Amino acid sequence: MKLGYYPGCSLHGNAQQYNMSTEAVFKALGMELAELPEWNCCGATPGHSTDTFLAMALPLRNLVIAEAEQQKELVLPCAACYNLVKAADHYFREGSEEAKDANEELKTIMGSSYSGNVTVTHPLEILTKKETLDQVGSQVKKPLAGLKVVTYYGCLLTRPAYVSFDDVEQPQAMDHLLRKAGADVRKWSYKTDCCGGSLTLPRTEVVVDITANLVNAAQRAGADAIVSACPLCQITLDTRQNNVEKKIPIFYFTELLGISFGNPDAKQWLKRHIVDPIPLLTSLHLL
Amino acid sequence: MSTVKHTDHGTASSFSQAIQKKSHQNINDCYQCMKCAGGCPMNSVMEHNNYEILRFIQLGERDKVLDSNTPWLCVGCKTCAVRCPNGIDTGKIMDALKMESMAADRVPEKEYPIKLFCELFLKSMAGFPVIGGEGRLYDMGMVGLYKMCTATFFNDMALGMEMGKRGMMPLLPHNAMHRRKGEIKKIFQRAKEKKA
Amino acid sequence: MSDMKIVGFVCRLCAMVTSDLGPPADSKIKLETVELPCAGKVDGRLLLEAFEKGADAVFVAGCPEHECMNVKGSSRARKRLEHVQDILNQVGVGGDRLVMYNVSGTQGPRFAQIAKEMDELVKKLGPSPLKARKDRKETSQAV
Amino acid sequence: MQKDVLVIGGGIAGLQAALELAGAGYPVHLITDEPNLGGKLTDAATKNGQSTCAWGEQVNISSLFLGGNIHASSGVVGSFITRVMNNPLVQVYTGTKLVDFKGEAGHFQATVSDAATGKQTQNLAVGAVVLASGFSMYDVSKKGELGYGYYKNVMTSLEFEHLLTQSRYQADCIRRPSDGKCAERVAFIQCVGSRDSVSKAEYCSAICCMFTAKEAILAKEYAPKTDVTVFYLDVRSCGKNFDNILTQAQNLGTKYVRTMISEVKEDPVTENLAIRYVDAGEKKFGEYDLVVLAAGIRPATRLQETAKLLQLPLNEFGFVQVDPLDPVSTKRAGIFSVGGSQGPLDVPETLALSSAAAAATARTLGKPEGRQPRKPVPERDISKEPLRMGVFLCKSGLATMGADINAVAAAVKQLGDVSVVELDQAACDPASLEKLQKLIATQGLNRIVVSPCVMKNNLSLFQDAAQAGGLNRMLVEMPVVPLKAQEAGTGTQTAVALTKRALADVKGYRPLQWHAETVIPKALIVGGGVAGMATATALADRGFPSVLVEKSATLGGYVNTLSGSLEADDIKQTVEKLIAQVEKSDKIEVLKNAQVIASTGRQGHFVTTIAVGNATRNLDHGTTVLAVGTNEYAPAEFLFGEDPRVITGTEAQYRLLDGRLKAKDGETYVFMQCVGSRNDVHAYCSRTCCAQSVYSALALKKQNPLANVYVLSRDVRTPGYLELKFKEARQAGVLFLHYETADKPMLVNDKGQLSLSVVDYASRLTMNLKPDLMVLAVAQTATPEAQQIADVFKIQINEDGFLSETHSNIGSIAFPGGGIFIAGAAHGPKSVAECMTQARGVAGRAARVLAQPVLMMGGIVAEVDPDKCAACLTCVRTCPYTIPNITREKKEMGAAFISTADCRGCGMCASECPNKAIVLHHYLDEQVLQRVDTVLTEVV
Repeated sequence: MKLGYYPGCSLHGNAQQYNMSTEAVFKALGMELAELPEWNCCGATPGHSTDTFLAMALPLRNLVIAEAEQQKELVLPCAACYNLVKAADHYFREGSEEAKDANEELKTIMGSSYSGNVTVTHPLEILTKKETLDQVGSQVKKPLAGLKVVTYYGCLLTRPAYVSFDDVEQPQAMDHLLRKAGADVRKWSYKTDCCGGSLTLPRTEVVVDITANLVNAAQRAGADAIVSACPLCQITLDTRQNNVEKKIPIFYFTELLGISFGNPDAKQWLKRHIVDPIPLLTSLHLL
Repeated sequence: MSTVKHTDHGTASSFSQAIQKKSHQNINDCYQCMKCAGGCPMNSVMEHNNYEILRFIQLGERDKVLDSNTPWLCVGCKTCAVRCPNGIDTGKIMDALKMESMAADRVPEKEYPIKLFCELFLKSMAGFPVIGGEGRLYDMGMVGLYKMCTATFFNDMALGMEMGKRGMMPLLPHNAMHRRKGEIKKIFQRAKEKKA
Repeated sequence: MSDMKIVGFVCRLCAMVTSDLGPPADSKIKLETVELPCAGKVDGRLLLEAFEKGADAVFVAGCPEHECMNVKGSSRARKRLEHVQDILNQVGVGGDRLVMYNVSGTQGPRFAQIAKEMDELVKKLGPSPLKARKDRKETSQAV
Repeated sequence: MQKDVLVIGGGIAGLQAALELAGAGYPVHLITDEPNLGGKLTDAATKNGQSTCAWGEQVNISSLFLGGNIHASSGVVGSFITRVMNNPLVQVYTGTKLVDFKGEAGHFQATVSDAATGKQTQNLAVGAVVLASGFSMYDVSKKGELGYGYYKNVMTSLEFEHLLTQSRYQADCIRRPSDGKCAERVAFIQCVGSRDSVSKAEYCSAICCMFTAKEAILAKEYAPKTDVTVFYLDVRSCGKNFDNILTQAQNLGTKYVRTMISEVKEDPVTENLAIRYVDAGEKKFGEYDLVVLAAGIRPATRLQETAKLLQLPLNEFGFVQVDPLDPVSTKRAGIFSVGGSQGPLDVPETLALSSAAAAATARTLGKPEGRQPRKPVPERDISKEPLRMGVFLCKSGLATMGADINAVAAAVKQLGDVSVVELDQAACDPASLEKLQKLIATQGLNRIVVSPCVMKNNLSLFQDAAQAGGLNRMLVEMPVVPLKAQEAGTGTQTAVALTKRALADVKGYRPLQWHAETVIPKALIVGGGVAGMATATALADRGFPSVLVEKSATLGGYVNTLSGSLEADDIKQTVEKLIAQVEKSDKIEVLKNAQVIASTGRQGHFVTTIAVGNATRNLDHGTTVLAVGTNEYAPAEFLFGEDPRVITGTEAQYRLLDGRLKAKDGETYVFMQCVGSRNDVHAYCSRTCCAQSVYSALALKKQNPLANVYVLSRDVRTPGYLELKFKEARQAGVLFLHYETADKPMLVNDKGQLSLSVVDYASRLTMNLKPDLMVLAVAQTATPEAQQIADVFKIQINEDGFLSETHSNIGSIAFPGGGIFIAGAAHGPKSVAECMTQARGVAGRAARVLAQPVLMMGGIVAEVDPDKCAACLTCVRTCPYTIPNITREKKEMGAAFISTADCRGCGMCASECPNKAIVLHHYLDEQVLQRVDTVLTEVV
């Protein structure tokens, strides 16, 4: 099964481990990810908060390319890219004037426009489909026994309602996957809280406070690590644990899945963490 | 206890109509239930609660809205949008207010770095003169420019080194555009023209 | 405290309805009620004979005076009660062992408060002097 | 024309409709898809635990929905169920649903089947249908952020009610579900799934504010350590006495915080719940042991299916579409909707609708075939018989007390003078009552004790059964299961003691006589306003004549001043149509400029003196309906009367209608709410002024968007579907500013310019308004004549001056007397639509009295012993109903005489009579003293 793949800038920058582990997991499950040629950055928060035309045109351009390349399904691991591209698709289907206007502009610039036959989806949505979930179960060679984690979805994966493939306020997709992989997923109330990512440079102290709240809450829930599905959240939590009681590693769910599949080059992924996850994993004999 | 005047009558030219049209939100639906402020992650650092900004817009208090740092501290997490009993997406309203204050060149002084971050992010994504990188965010370039403009070289210095060491900060931008070279530049060009 | 006896004459319209939510959570409080068609039916004989029969405290629960279903039932009862209280003071039993309450049909938990108040009253006042005299009489007869 | 009626739904609405229809002689088929009757009022939680009495114990648990009637008890509600089960005309089908429906009014064919399997179908030929499907609760787990279903200590109000009642007996405090610890900090979150466009429920569910206030009071009562916080936006306690309950909750320490809650977070270690909120602009944080979500209401789960079968259109929220001015009839003739099937309704309105539906059905089906009256069984004279007592033990009642059934039966058998002891699973179901009847005849029993029973009101059931067995109905006693906690093991001993007490009391009972008294099939209606006219026309439709007494020269009353209402814009035509109907009808005699001076007599035959002009006239009639309506409060505050720019709400409406009030550009119009209401003079809410202000403000803004329109209020009270109009007004640009009573705005006239500064509660912004027109939403106050009317008809007015109905609108306790009904705003401030609904309901109940050929009067009444009577007139002065008079028949020197037909049985004369010449049957001194004896000796 071939899927269109839109990694996004982070997965080529500070979240290369998310890129590598996602490709590894999908390959292990017999799904090939064909990268969208010449995709462009979705603009993220700066885009949508300062220019309505860019907020629509930048994500829409990727859909135009995907359609030109006949990629029926486009997988976007980064929650921010997924949110904006899915929103562009949603507004196109709703026929909003911004979408129509951007589509025409792109027709002149790119030679073709978007006509809505691409399904925008996220790895979590694909991996928690009934049959794929069972396949994940069969792939697990080394269950993550003893690894106590909490799942942190962040705010862009399930909000607003039209982008969400899961319960908007209490999503369960990552929990199912990680339980399938044998991890002990703890209960906590911060699944969809916002990490304040886009203010990490201009207002660092705010982000440090939020990170401290989240990390302390994770430990109070009995977790040794937080699992994320968004590179913005991961990098923020990983780099801003300045005043937390005890620093804990911030994984991508695909890394943990890869480890439970017994993937040999897990170490490559784990190298790219500020809070080093390797001691925790070795103490649980998972590496 | 700041005193406010009600000058806005929701006419086509009024400030409240402009914001409502730009953000596609019916601000009048709001019955000031304060739920959005209760759930907002940035509430503690905002000068005004977000529902107060909505009340200012209803009243037409344009200056109070543009002088407040609340729109700039909104990170667009849509907690308010999902839980508002009247279905108002306050995030979209705050975006519209950011654009309004940039257009009127009235960005509050102490929130200038946030505006700058947005501009540099988009500029770096449009590509750099010599080293290119059109269409993709070039972290090193963007952070470097941001540090230069805000003269904040020293904080996060250690963090920057650490990320470099771990291969999380590619040195050169990724030149991905071949057949579709120049499209992004055209898009940004159109954006500038539309703004004018 | 178990042998303390409290008897309440309760008007069927307002007070009896609330007695359903009446008994307090504390099950040790013993409270007996006798239903009357209206608080206005209570009279000197019933109240005095209740004490003679061994009640340590008696209360009458009728409708609030401005909401009485029989217009002046509660006010008549209160007048008679004050008269009987004077008699009880004169004979040394103590008028404060006789209490009048007004309970509207819409105040559920009020009846439970009445039970608590009466229980505290009985604890404060101790057994009724009549009972002590009757016991002495019985012991003197038995001897 | 088929005379049977199909009632769909076994909740309080369906039960009330069934009882009223059966009472009027129409056979009823009542179907419910639940295993039990009682609907929301029985506690679903223990339904499957069938050990205890089928509807006894549970019913008192969830009297949740009787929010406003805080006292509502199991007896009152349970008796609805037992009276329906034992009514010969009502056929009950539990666990049954409608599967097919054809025909039209008068000739419907309904097919019903087992609810679960869809098999065992039955065809019912019915003439009319009353849809009482009730409502369901919003699934609060859909609001994941509040944590229901994820955090153990977050529960719905219904679940909290069950917890309240369990913790009432077993524990000293409210035990929370997660770890059984005492829940000392409880938070209520209002409007969960109400006033919320996201969950497709923009209406206000209307009942949540009340059951939260009630639960806060009961929580404080059962566990004084509990401290309760309620997070709300607008408290809508606008029914009669509802505001008193709100103040009672606040006086007990319940903190009301005006803000809506965004999320609840759980501390995984302590399982406490943390809430971050903004209170008037300030950021606050609270930790709680327990969070209760006030879930809104949704249509009943099966309503969609049933409505499709009945081809009834539903409104956008899935409730039955009805016209607010005639909310009982649906779009199809012969099919009526009551209660929760049509939207958010509190219990008082539900019951009014049920009576109105019964009346409307009667109008559609015409005269019933007339029930075959039970053939009166000749009464056995027991005066010379030896004492033969029968005890009928009820297993369900004993099980509720935790008593050992066989031990109790054995102990009772040993009691000396008991000749028959029977044991039934439920003493009050038809089979056991049949057996009791037979045993009275075969065993020659002359005293009956049924023990123990959970339902106080079931006594009349056993009295009827005794009467059908030929025994005088007064020779029956039924001890009630005490609601106190039973220490373990004392159940058996208490049950035996209770039975012994009953046996001791029943020995002293004596047979009493009833005799038939004529009924004058005519009604007197006092007050020619909307309510009076609606009652008159409804009675005329049922064929009963009425005399309408109106003190002024015109009909229409207070509503004449209104030009429109939020519920329906064509108020003017409705009133004119009603006046035309009344004037044209030959069955309604209208007396204008007339006043009621005096009234005596009893239900079935009153004699009232009416002054018309200077002539007076005595009218004989069977029932009285008081519809004296209400007056507008004449304000003294806010410069009213001193400045022409300050007018009342009705005046504004008038000027809007006739065009004098035109919204001009830039002009400022300020509506000031709660003028004269909710203050220390009138502690109640006048219920209609918010709707009136929203109506006028919306009209002004629609006329001219450039006008500034403000509504200043403490709470915007637009319950139910009125909330949609409130939203429409906001969308039109009307600004609603909430102020706190502490900083109440003051109107000042500085140099000709009216000015008013108000602090908007949420944003703490101060606004200095310069009103060009100030509209005061003035209170509805009781008419000054209310006291005079109350004295004439010997009923009471409450401290607000409104007529007091029997202790609550469930009013199931019928005592001699009655026959006097209150309709419309005389009972309390009401909107036009509510007045008309209540009027039609009251007409239905009045018609039931007038439809009786005779009324059995007597029984518990006073009687004078002429020999002892010294004709000192004490009883004449004491009797509130002036019934005793001095006659010479029995004693030439003259003696008091009390007509057994008129006496109300209160016994005041008997207690006041200096020579004890008057006795009140069943409450003779020795009988009462016997009861005092037994309660003092038998220790329970």
